[in-house]
Amino acid sequence: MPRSKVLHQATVTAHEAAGRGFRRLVLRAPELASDARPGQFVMLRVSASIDPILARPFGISAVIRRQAIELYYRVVGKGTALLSTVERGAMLSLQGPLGNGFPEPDRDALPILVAGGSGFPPLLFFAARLASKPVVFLGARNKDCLVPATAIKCCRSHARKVYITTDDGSAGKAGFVTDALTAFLDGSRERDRAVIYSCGPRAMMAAVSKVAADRNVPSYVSMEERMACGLGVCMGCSVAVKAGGYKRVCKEGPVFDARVIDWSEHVVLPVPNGKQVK
Amino acid sequence: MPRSKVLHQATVTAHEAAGRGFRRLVLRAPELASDARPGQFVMLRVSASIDPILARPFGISAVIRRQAIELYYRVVGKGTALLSTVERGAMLSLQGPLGNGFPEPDRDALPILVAGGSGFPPLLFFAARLASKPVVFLGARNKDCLVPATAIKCCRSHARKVYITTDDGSAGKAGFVTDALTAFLDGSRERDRAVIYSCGPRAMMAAVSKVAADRNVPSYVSMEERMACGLGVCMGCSVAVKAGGYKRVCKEGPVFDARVIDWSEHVVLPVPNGKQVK
Amino acid sequence: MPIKIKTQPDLSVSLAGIRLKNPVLTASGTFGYGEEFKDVVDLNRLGGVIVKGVSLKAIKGNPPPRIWETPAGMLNAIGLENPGVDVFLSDKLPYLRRFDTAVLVNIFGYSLEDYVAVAERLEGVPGIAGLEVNISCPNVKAGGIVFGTNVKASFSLLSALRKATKLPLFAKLSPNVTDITEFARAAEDAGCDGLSLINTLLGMAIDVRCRKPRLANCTGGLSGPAIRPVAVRMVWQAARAVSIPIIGMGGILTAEDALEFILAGATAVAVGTANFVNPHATEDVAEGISAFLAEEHIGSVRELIGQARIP
Amino acid sequence: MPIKIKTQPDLSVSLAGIRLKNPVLTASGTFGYGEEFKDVVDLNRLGGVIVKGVSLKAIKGNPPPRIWETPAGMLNAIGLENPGVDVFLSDKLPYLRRFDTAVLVNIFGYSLEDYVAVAERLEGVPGIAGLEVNISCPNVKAGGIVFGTNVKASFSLLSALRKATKLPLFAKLSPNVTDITEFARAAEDAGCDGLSLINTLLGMAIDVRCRKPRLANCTGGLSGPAIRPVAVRMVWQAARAVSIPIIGMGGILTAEDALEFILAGATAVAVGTANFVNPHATEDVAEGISAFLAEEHIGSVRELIGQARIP
Ligand SMILES: Cc1cc2nc3c(=O)[nH]c(=O)nc-3n(C[C@H](O)[C@H](O)[C@H](O)COP(=O)(O)OP(=O)(O)OC[C@H]3O[C@@H](n4cnc5c(N)ncnc54)[C@H](O)[C@@H]3O)c2cc1C
Ligand SMILES: Cc1cc2nc3c(=O)[nH]c(=O)nc-3n(C[C@H](O)[C@H](O)[C@H](O)COP(=O)(O)OP(=O)(O)OC[C@H]3O[C@@H](n4cnc5c(N)ncnc54)[C@H](O)[C@@H]3O)c2cc1C
Ligand SMILES: Cc1cc2nc3c(=O)[nH]c(=O)nc-3n(C[C@H](O)[C@H](O)[C@H](O)COP(=O)(O)O)c2cc1C
Ligand SMILES: Cc1cc2nc3c(=O)[nH]c(=O)nc-3n(C[C@H](O)[C@H](O)[C@H](O)COP(=O)(O)O)c2cc1C
Ligand code: FES
Ligand code: FES
Repeated sequence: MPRSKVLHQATVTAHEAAGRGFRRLVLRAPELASDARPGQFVMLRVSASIDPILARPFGISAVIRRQAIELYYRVVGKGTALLSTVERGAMLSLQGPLGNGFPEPDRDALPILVAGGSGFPPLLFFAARLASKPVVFLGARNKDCLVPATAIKCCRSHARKVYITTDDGSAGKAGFVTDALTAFLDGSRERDRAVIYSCGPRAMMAAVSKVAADRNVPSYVSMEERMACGLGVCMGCSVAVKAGGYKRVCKEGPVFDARVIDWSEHVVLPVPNGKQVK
Repeated sequence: MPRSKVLHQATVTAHEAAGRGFRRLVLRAPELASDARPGQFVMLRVSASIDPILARPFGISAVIRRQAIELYYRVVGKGTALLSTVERGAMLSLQGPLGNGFPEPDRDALPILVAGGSGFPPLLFFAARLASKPVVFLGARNKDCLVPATAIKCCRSHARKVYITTDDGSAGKAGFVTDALTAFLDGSRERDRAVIYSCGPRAMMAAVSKVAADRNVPSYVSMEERMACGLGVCMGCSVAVKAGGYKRVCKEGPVFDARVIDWSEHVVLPVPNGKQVK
Repeated sequence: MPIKIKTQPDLSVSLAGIRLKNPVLTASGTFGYGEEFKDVVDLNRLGGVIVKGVSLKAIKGNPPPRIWETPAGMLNAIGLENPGVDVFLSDKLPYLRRFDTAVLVNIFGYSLEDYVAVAERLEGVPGIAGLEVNISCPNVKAGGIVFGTNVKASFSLLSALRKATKLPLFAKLSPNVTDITEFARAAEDAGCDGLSLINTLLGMAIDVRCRKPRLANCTGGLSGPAIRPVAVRMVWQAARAVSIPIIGMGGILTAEDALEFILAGATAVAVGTANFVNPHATEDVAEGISAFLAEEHIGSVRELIGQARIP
Repeated sequence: MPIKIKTQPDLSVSLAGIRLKNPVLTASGTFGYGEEFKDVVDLNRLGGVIVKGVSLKAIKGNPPPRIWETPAGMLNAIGLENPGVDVFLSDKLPYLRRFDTAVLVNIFGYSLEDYVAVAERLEGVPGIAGLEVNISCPNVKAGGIVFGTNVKASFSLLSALRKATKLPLFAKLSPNVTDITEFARAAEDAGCDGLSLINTLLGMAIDVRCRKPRLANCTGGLSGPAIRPVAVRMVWQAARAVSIPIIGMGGILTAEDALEFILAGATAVAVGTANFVNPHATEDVAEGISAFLAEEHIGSVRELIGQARIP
C-alpha cells in the first residue's frame, strides 16, 4: 500500500547475479510500475537502519506486467553492498517514479541509444517502449565491464541493430563507442532523422554529445549526481548548465538536452572498482 | 576462528521464541564456550552496521557440549529488536566470556538462587554447574513476565526445589519473591549453610540483599548497567559502592558481594515494556 | 497534574503569537517551497513550513559535488541557491497560501543591507507568519565577518531587522560557537520574538584516493541524527538563558526525538534531513507526538515544554 | 612522485621527535592503561598508547548512568575517574613499559597548580614519551573557567606546563569553540610540541518518559563516527594555522577514516570509541593504512600528511 503517490513499500520478487558484476533486482510495486516512464528512476532505501542514512538512486530498466520494476546495479560501495544481501520476499521502501524521463522521439525519427558502462538500465526500458526500433550502441572498457548478457539479449529483441564496442577489443569491436557511433552516423542515410539518447560515464556522454552536436543531431543525456532527496528540495544533485547556474538532476533531469549541459564542469563520482575518477 | 582470546565470530545454530516474550539464541563459539563460567556474560554485536554502534551485554544461560553458548533475551529496544531478526546460520561478532562470574560455594553450602524478571539466564547456567543442588526462587510481576517454561524445566532438573512467585498470583504463589525467600530461610534448619545468589531488577536484588544481611547469610548479586566496552576501559558501567566511589560491572562484576553495593544510589534502566523505571 | 483526557490530545502551540496546530515545522532547505512535496505530505497536517532561504537576488549556489553522506548524517554545501525574493513572492508563496499552515520565510543576505531589503519586501505580504533569519550558514561570509559567530555583528543585524519589520522574527543560530547563550541573549536583546536552533555544524570529508575534499566547497554543514545530542544540549542551554520561544531542530527523525527537544525547552521543532530519509517524517512526527501524549495521558503538548528535570 | 616500492610501505612517523612505528595511537579514556586489552591487542603493533587521563589525586568520577548511545556515537560523562598519578606510576606504567610502543600520558587537573604538579611527577620517569594535556573535558571546571574554551586561560596553563616539563607536550583541544585556530596558535605560542584534537562535543539526550537527562551529569561528551566530519574539519583548519604536528581523532573506525585525518594534516591519529565497536580497531587501522599504501604504490605514510588539495 503506497502511503502517497511517490512513496512505496515493495516486495523483492527476484534478486540475482546477472553477470559481469551486475545484479538484477525486481521489486513488486504496482502503482509505481504503472506510472513509470523510461528514463525515470527510483530512490531506494538499502537498509531499514540509518546506516547508511540516504536512499540510493537507480534507473528503471523495465516494468514487468505493470506490477513490478526491474533494476540492474553494480556493487560499488557500502549501500550497494548492503543491497546485494537483501533476499527474495524482503520489503524495501522506495520513492518513484522520479525525474522527467526521456522525451519521446517523433514517429519517423531514428532513435539511437548509446549506453556506456553501467548506464544501460534506463535505455533498456526505453528500447522496449519505443514505437520505432532503435539502433543501440553498447560500450565498455573491456568485456568484464560490458552490459550483462541478459540485457544484451533484451536489447537485441527490441533493437533494429546492436553494436558492441570495448576499448580493448575483448568483446565486440575494439575502440570507443563514440567511434562506432560516428562511423554509423556518417555512413547512414537516415542521419537527419536520428535522435541520440545516451547514458553512461560523464566523459562518454560528453563525447557523444560532441559527435551529435557536430552533426546537428539532437541528443539527450541521462546525468548522474549524488542525491539526498530525489524530490528537488535539497539542491544537492545540481549539474552546471551552459546558460549559467545549475539544474537539478532529480527534477529537471535526469534527462537533459545535451546542449544545455556545461561539460567543462569538473565532477567526481565513484566508479565500480571503488577508485575515484575525475 | 577467534582473532584473540575474547573476540569471536559465532554461528547462530538456534534462534527461536522461548515463550513469555523471551527468545532463545544459541551461538556456536567453541573457545568461548569452553572458557565460560556461570555469571559471566558476552558483548554481542546485534548488527554489522554502526546502527546501533555499541554491542549489547547478555548473560550466558548455558554451555552446550562445550561448543556453543545459549542466551535468553527479551526484545526491549532497538538492539534486541534487530537481534530478533537474525536467522539461523548467520554469523555474529561477540566478545566473551567477560566479567568475574559467581564465586563457587563451599562444598557443604546450600546454594539459593533468586531470579527476578529477566535475571534468570546466568542463574540457569550456575544451577547446571553447581556440585550441590540449589534451591531456586523465580519471581515475576505476573505470569507473562515469568521465566519461560523451558527454562523452568531446566531449573527443575538441576534444583532441589523450585519456588515460583508472582506479585499478582497469576502463577505460583502470590507475593514477592523475597517473601517466599524469607519464609524459606526462616523455616530452614540449613540457614547457616545458605549462600544466596540473585539476579534481577535492582529493587529486587536490594530487597534480597537485605533479607540476607538481616540473617547474616552471605549473598551475591549480579548487577546490570549500560555498557560500552565490556572490557573495563570506558568506565561507563560503574555502580556506586558503600566504601565510596564506583566499581565497574564489566570488570569487578557483574557479580558482587551484596554488602559492597550502595543500594541507595539512584539508577535508571529500561524495563521490557519500553517504559522507564527509577 | 496531567489532565484526564476524553478527546484527542491538544497539539497546538503558540509560537511568539503564531498559532501552530501542532509543533512540527519543516526545516529550511530540506522541504523546498512546499510544492515539491505535494504528492507526499499534506501541508494542512503540519504546524508550519519554513521555506528554503530567500535572498534579495537569485543565487546560483556552489559547484557540485554539493553533498556527501556521513555516519548518521550528511554534509551539504549548497551555497544557498535560491531564485530570489521576487520570484519567491510571485511563484512560490501563492502555492503555500492555499494551505492552513503557518509559513515562515527563511531569509539571508551578504550584508546587513541585503537582509533588511529582503525583510522589507516581505513586510505586509499576506500569508507570511514570520521570518527566520539565517545568521548561521557556514558558507555565507558577510562584510568579512560571519554574523552567526560574532555576537556584536549578530546583535546589530538583528536590531536593524527588528526596525525593518513588524513580522515575528526568529534568529537562526549557529552551533559553531563557544557559548550559545551569548548569541541567544543577543537575539533576545535585539528584539527577536524567538530563536531557531541549530543550523548545521561545520564539517568536512576527504576522498582519500583523490586526496581532495568530498565537496567542491571544501567544508560543508553537517546535519542529521549524528548532531542531535549537540542540538538538544544547545536548545537546553538557550532555553535557560532567554524567555523567548525556541524552534528546536537538528537530527529529528521520530516523535521521540522531537519530544527530546520539547522537553529541553523548544516550543516547536523543525524536521530537516529526515525528510530525505523518510519523506513522511514531518507527518509521522506529528502523529507520533499525538500518540505519545495519549499513551501518557497528557492533555496538551504545551505541558511538556521545558519539562526535563535535572536529575 | 610516488616511489616504486619493493618492500612493505613505511608506516613510521616522527611526532614532535617521538618516533612512532605507525601513526596509530589509542585515544585517552578508551583503552584504559593498556593492560585491559592484553588478550585483545598486541601493543607492539601500535604506534603508541595514550592512557586514560591521570590527575594528582584519585578521582571517583560521576554517578551513573554515565553513558548513552546516540546515532553513530555515544555520550559519556565519566567524570575522569582515575586512580591518581601515584597509582598510575606504581601499578599501571610498569605494564606498558614492557612493550615497544610510545606511551603518552594524558593529564588534567582542577587548577593550574594541579596540572603542573602532575607534570612534575611524570618528569624524568622512564617509559613516558610525552604528555597530552586535556584542557577540554566538557565536565572539568577549573577556577570558574573551562581552560579549553578560554584562549588566555589555556595559554597560561600551557605556558606553565612548558616550564614544568621537558617532555614533549601535546595540547588536547576542545571542539566546543568558535575558532579552533585561536586555540591551536595559543598552544603553539605557549611552547607546545604538538596538538591533539578533537575531544568530545558537548551533547545531551533526554529520556522522554522519565523527562530527565539520560546521563546523571545532564550533559556529556559526544564521540564516535557521528563527529568525524567536525573533527576532520578542525584538524584541517588547525594544520593550516600552526606548524607543530597534530594527533587527529574523532570517529575513526577504519583505515580510510584515519587517512582522512592524515590527508587533512594529522601526523598521527588516535582511535577512541571504535575500540568499543571493534576491539581490534587500532590494529585493523594500522594494517589497513599499510594495505592502502601498498595498493596505491606509496612508499611512506609521511608522503600523505596534509596532502589533501583544495579543489
Ligand atoms: C539518476 C541515477 C540513476 C542511477 N542508476 C543506476 C543504475 O541503474 N544502476 C547502478 O548500478 N547505478 C546507478 N546509479 C548510481 C548509483 O546510485 C550508485 O552506484 C550508488 O548510489 C552507490 O551507492 P553505494 O552506497 O554503493 O556507494 P558509495 O560510494 O558508498 O556511496 C556514497 C555516496 O555517494 C553516492 N554515489 C555514489 N556513486 C554515485 C553515482 N554514480 N551517482 C550518484 N551518486 C553516487 C551515494 O548515493 C552515496 O550518497 C544511478 C545514479 C543516479 C543519480
Ligand atoms: C551484564 C549484563 C547481562 C545481561 N544479561 C541479559 C540477558 O541475559 N537477557 C536479557 O534479555 N538482557 C540482559 N541484559 C540487558 C540487556 O543488555 C539489555 O536488555 C539490552 O542491552 C537492551 O538493548 P536494546 O538496544 O534492545 O535497548 P535500548 O533501550 O534501545 O538500549 C539503549 C542502550 O541502553 C543499554 N541498555 C538498555 N537496557 C539495559 C539494561 N537492562 N542493562 C544494561 N544496559 C542496558 C543498551 O545496551 C544500549 O546501550 C544484561 C545486561 C547486562 C549489563
Ligand atoms: C540540504 C540542506 C539545505 C539547507 N538549507 C538551509 C537554508 O537555506 N537556510 C537555513 O537556515 N538552514 C538550512 N539548512 C539547515 C537546516 O534547516 C537545519 O537547521 C539543519 O539541517 C539541522 O537539522 P536536521 O539535522 O534535521 O537536518 C539546510 C540543511 C540541509 C541539510
Ligand atoms: C568513554 C570515554 C572516555 C574518555 N576519557 C578521556 C580522558 O580521560 N581524557 C581525554 O583527554 N579524553 C577522553 N576521551 C575523549 C577521547 O580521547 C577522544 O578525544 C574522543 O572520544 C573523540 O574520539 P573518538 O570519536 O574516536 O572516540 C574519552 C572518550 C570516551 C568515549
Ligand atoms: S537530490 Fe535533492 S534536489 Fe535533487
Ligand atoms: S563497560 Fe566499559 S568499563 Fe565496563
